[in-house]
Amino acid sequence: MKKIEAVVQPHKMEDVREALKDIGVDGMTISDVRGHGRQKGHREVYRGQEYTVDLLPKVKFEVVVPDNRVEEIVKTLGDAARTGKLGDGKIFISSVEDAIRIRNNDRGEGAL
Amino acid sequence: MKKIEAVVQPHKMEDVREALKDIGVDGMTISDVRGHGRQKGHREVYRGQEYTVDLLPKVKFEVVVPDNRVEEIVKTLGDAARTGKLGDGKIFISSVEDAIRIRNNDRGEGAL
Amino acid sequence: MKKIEAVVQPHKMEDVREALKDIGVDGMTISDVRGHGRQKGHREVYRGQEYTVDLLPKVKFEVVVPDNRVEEIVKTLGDAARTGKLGDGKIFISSVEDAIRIRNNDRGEGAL
Amino acid sequence: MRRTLWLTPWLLCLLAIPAAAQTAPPALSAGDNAWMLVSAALVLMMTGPGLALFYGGLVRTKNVLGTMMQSFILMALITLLWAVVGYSLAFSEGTPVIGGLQYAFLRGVGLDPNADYGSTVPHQTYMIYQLMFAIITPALISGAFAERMKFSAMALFSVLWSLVVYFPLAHMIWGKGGLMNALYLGKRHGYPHEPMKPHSVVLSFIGACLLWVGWFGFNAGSAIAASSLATSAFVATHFAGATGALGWSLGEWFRNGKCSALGAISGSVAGLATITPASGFVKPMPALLIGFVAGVVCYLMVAVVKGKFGYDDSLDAFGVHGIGGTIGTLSAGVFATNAINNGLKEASGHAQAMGLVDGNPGQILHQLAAVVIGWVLAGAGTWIILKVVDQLVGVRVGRDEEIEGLDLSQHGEEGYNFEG
Amino acid sequence: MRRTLWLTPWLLCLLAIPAAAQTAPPALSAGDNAWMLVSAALVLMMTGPGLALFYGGLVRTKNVLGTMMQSFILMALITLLWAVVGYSLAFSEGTPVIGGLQYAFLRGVGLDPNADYGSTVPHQTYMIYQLMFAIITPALISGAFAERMKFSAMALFSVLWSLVVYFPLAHMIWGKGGLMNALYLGKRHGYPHEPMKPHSVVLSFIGACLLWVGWFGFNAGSAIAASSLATSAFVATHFAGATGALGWSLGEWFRNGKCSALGAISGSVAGLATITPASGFVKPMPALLIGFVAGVVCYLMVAVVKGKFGYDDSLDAFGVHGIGGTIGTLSAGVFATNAINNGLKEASGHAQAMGLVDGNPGQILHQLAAVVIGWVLAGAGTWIILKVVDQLVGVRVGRDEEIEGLDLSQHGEEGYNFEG
Amino acid sequence: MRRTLWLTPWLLCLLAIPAAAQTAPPALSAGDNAWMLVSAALVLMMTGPGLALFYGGLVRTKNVLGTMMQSFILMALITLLWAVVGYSLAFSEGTPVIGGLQYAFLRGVGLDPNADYGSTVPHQTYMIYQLMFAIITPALISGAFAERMKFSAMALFSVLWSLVVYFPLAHMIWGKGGLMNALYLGKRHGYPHEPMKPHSVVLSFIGACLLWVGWFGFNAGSAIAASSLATSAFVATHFAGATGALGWSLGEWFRNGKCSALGAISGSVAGLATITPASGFVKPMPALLIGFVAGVVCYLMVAVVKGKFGYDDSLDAFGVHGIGGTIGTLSAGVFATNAINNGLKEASGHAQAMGLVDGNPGQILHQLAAVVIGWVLAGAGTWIILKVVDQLVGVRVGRDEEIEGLDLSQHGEEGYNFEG
Ligand SMILES: Nc1ncnc2c1ncn2[C@@H]1O[C@H](COP(=O)(O)OP(=O)(O)O)[C@@H](O)[C@H]1O
Ligand SMILES: Nc1ncnc2c1ncn2[C@@H]1O[C@H](COP(=O)(O)OP(=O)(O)O)[C@@H](O)[C@H]1O
Ligand SMILES: Nc1ncnc2c1ncn2[C@@H]1O[C@H](COP(=O)(O)OP(=O)(O)O)[C@@H](O)[C@H]1O
Repeated sequence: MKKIEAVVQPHKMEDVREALKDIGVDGMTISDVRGHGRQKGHREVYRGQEYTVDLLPKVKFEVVVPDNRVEEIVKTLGDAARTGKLGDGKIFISSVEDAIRIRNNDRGEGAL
Repeated sequence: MKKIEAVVQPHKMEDVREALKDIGVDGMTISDVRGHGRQKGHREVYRGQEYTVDLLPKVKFEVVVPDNRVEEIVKTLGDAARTGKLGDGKIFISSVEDAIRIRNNDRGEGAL
Repeated sequence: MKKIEAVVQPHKMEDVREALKDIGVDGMTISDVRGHGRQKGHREVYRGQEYTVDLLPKVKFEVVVPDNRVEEIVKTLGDAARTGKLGDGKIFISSVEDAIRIRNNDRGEGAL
Repeated sequence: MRRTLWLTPWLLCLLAIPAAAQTAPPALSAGDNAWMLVSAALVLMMTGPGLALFYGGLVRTKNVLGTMMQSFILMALITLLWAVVGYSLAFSEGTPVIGGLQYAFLRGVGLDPNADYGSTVPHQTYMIYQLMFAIITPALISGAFAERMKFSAMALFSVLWSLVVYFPLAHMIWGKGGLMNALYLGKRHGYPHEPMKPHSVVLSFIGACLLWVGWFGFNAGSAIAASSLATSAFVATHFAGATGALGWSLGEWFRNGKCSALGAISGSVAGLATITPASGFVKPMPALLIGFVAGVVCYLMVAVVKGKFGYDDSLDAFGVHGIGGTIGTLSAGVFATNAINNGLKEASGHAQAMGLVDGNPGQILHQLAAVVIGWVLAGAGTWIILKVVDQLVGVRVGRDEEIEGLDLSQHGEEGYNFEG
Repeated sequence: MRRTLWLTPWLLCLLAIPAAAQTAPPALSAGDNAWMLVSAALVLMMTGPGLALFYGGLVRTKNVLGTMMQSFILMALITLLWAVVGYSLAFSEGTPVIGGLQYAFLRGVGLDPNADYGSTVPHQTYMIYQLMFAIITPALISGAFAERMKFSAMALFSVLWSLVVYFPLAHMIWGKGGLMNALYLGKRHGYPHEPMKPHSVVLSFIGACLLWVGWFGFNAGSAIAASSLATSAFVATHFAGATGALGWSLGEWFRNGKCSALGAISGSVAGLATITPASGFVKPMPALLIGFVAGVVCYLMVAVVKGKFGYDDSLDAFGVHGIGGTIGTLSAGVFATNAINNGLKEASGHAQAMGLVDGNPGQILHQLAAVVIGWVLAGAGTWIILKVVDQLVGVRVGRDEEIEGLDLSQHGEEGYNFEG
Repeated sequence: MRRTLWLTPWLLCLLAIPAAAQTAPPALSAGDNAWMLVSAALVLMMTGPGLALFYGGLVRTKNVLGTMMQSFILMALITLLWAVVGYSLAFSEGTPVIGGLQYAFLRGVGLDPNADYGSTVPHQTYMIYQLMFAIITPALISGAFAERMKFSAMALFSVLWSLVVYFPLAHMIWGKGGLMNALYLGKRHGYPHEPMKPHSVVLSFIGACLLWVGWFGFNAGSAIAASSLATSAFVATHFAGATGALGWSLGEWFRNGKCSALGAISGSVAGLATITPASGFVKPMPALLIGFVAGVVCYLMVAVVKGKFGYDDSLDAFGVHGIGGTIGTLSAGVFATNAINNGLKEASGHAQAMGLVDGNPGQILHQLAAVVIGWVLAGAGTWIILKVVDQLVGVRVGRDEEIEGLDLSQHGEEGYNFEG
């Protein structure tokens, strides 16, 4: 089992979800994060006090999938999230040892 | 060392925390996430515009624990979070290589 | 590739970011979490109803880095986040198998 | 029975007094009408956004709209009811128990002043001003069943309650339905085990401030003129709001070593609710005292007594409004003075002695009787109506709906979508 | 043409009537002036915070300040414009089409009452009260271009629109610019595909309540006196707001099985907007009816018709205010009665028959004509001005700026920084 | 010294003038009383929720309740103080420096009009109206010590400051305590290094709008009658608020290429604060000018000068209110005219020339003297009181408490619990 973590632009969230749904990936967990990288931040000014905001809002997808679907999902996810501009985000792949479905104690790939 | 990640129903958060406390698991990190899976979403209507909301609020627990406590904790956590209905959530187990307590630079299992 | 996850005090966030920037670590993802550990919580009272709040606000940094920079980064991060009091937080290190830059499909360490 | 007492609400309402003699022939005063229209607007503002925010901030995020909606729908429903029969039932000549249908559909409620209903303002001004009271009373009660009552049941309950309890008894029953509701509905799922912190004390704060401002219309408007009596009620209102906040805050200080924003605003609302039956009858210094006592006592009710008895008066509608109204009615018996309000005359033509301070200790008994009768009638009426509504539509949402929250389960929407 | 109709806005404005005879010599009435100052304050409160919150809550988080700012900047800009030429263009004697420059820089707009502009209040009271109307009208329209218009373009548009459309036509054109803007600007990026839920129905709720309260100043203030006519307009306003909420809620109930807080507040605003041209002319019961019809029809417009046609009237400025104003103008033709408003006299000295209920069916046609002319003028004027503004500064923000949100791209700030 | 100037606050207060002759015998006017009660309510609304929200939105999430509580507790504390001795010290006949104890516990402050305190409204109306001013003045100052002052110290400071500085000097000292507090307390932990963005410009926006609306009561109410002078002050107030917003926005536009919502609302508050000492004395066009200058100058103070000097006036109480009040007092010396306010008569019976525009250049010097004396007294008094309070309870919270936030450390509660 692998965990695919993808940090994407917030306005791409809808597209990514639909792309994943289209290839039958249904289980996922999403959170609101802020990211920093090559993408330039912006300036905010409050009563003359300037702030350079370089932590930009991003959405993080976490999808745990069987090993054999990783490449397909990474490709689909990347394609849906891509705009070609700085800040499109990253995908990280790591290993997961076990999964449990709380409802019925199913374990392993069957629990995904 | 293992990291136990559990996505549970928000209203079960209190129960899970107490169950973990009862078996002596004190260190944990919690975040608010939204999840998608088999559980059906709900419909919201704003001025006649319908939205099918299938990202539902969940709470994610992250607990890093020594290898030998994994099974006990997974069981306790699962039992506390279970309602038996779709959407109860998942537990994922993965490997952590090292842990550092920032305060005093302790490392390894002693840092948990 | 390793993922360094650090849970730190919110008011140390700025310091940590600058410390990381100073050693050239630019890519990172940050989220608002709540943590529980040895640090004592506080009491809140609403209309005579007492709540012991022991989930305290923390900030989580996630930084994926090449293997050879792990120790340096852990040290820098820890030093910047340290106040010496309970609740300073933890750093966890785990393994990441691959990274993809969504923008251009770069993979591996080059994608960080 | 004349139902047109121009007196400040609730006080002395059991005295069988003739309507205060208003000798000047009715003639519109622009100043009085201006004040009464403003007062009507202020009292509406108490319900929405005032009370809606005060209550809305106290509940959990998932119930914020459901809670505010309870106030808002009453602004609509009770208005319709009032136009059709409510005003007539409450204010037209009828039997001693309830008014007649003379004013049904507002027939005969015109634009000329009518000496029985404020001799210097259009009759309709009086009607619309009284409507705003009819709206806020059930809205206050709704605090007792927050976070767990069906929307349909709440609407039905409020309509029946207005028809059966409020319109006949009008001003005697402030906040007294609250306890019954809390008892009947039972505790919220998870109470008191799970944390149910107010999701936004900030919202409650805005609401409380607007309540305070609106309360000037409520009490000072009850003079139905921009008269010196209005000024007196205005001063008493403000003073009691202020010392109510201080009383509650001091209570917290003693018990917790800290005083909270939620405590201060709750105390001010307690002070305001408490002075209401007495304002327009008492001098400024007693108002300071009444407010302070209200703040301390309501704090103890909510922080100590409620915990002991363990009922779940979610937003303390009873602890703050019911108790406050009771304290106020009793203290009016002590402090009411004809130096402020000389509307009642003796046969000799002298202003009648009013409260204890005027040398009329018996008034305290009258007020006590008013309290008891008010409690009994309101309590019984409320309980019966709840039974009926429960049979008809069921009062309480299901367990899953309660966990999901009223906003989604009852209204299909959410209060906040920040991540949008 | 006299431009000083003291009539409630919009109604009958195409009738070539002489200014209502005001026989008493002008003399300041403290009561009337008090009421008019309060009304002016209430109407300002409608725009800010009322409308700003109502609209601000409906947009996504990233646009909340940009949306509220559209209302706020008009409070500033239109005020300046009004002082310099606006009041003069709208209210001084001029050609039949537009006023003159007699009152430019408010020369001659003094502190004495002027029979043409409220015979019992200072001329400046009249001027400042009318200004508050001039502010809220373009603010209402701004709902149609929320979430995608440049701030500079919006400011320029509003100035030109006020000069060319509002000041000359004054009260005929409520909400009618909305549709043009929505069509001209095109859809928001991602509409209707991406979810664009209101980021805070709570804010909208506060806004709607303050709109309701403020609307009393808007309609009842239009009597320019704390008279019985003011009371009548106050009652009609409140009644229509209430039944508007009920109408919309019933509509939702039938279609969705649930009624929502957003629906109830939208319905009340629809009811209030609709009664506006008719308040001060109709009795309470017709007001109940008009409000109800408004609630139902505006609901259908927004929930059914808009979806069918697919234009993106982001905040339903057109669906609620444009449609509401139209229904109201027509129903005034039906229900206006000289029992409420006898300002117009026949040669014989009798009060002139007004609407259908007075036996004057022709009035409906007049009102229809008013509606059509209003639509045509406002529509054409709006379209032309949009073209001009588009040439000068471009009306729409770039795609990236739209995605980033108006708050950051136009104003360099964010509405909320909770994590700070 | 007569302390009963009915003049608009602050202006001309150093002139040793006799109370304006009010020849008509005192008699209650319903219109005037209505207006004054409304004005009192509006001024209370300025403090809560107005100012509380304006300031509350500007601080970080963890301090929102602590900041709003500073305003709210003053609504309670100062009211008590006022009833006991405050009104007497400020307004009864005493020595030239301070009033006597004649009105302590409001003895003799009755319901009949008193020619010295508004000859057409109850004396208590005057008393309660002036109280609302006494509340908001220390509340404004609290902006300077936001996010780091102990709650107990803040309460004690405000009480002492009211007794020693405000009650004696009453209207001279608006906002002038701010700078001292900022200097005495020192910078917030982390300032200016860490980001301290306003946690909710949305809240501040609501607050600013309510301030604007409430300010009509503040300035136009100062006429103590619904007179044409009230209208004049109302117009000046609105105009200056509008151009203040424009001035600040233009400043931002030039320096940043963008204008912000926070800037626009700050500018309007600057304009309103600035016109305050001059409203009721100046014509509409000068009011436009004064507001504009205020917007530009306050913007430069806050955005440029503050940065240069590096003091931490957290919420710009000094930069906006102190500077604004100063500009306003001076411009009153230029633009005050007896065409607006002819309350002062020469021996000949002619209205006395007032500002420069009346041909009285000397008035500017008087106003300058007023400013200087006001600054010196307020500055010195504030500093001394801070020293005393610091000795008694310590003014500043500990470092850890500051990091944790005032809400938790001082009040044991949190502003928002969305995840509940
Ligand atoms: N090394 C990293 N570890 C964790 N998150 C990262 C890392 N690098 C980038 N990110 C995340 O990816 C987002 C996009 O990265 P950025 O460098 O701005 O654009 P791009 O990936 O197109 O070069 C960042 O905002 C951050 O959330
Ligand atoms: N493959 C997955 N990867 C990550 N998170 C998942 C995955 N599947 C489910 N989840 C999380 O678990 C939650 C519950 O899953 P769901 O399928 O609705 O219920 P159940 O686990 O009872 O079948 C989801 O809302 C989501 O947050
Ligand atoms: N075993 C754990 N797993 C996950 N997170 C942990 C664990 N232990 C501690 N944490 C996180 O680290 C934070 C600080 O831990 P705490 O025990 O309070 O202080 P310290 O690390 O200084 O002993 C906690 O609030 C929590 O967010």
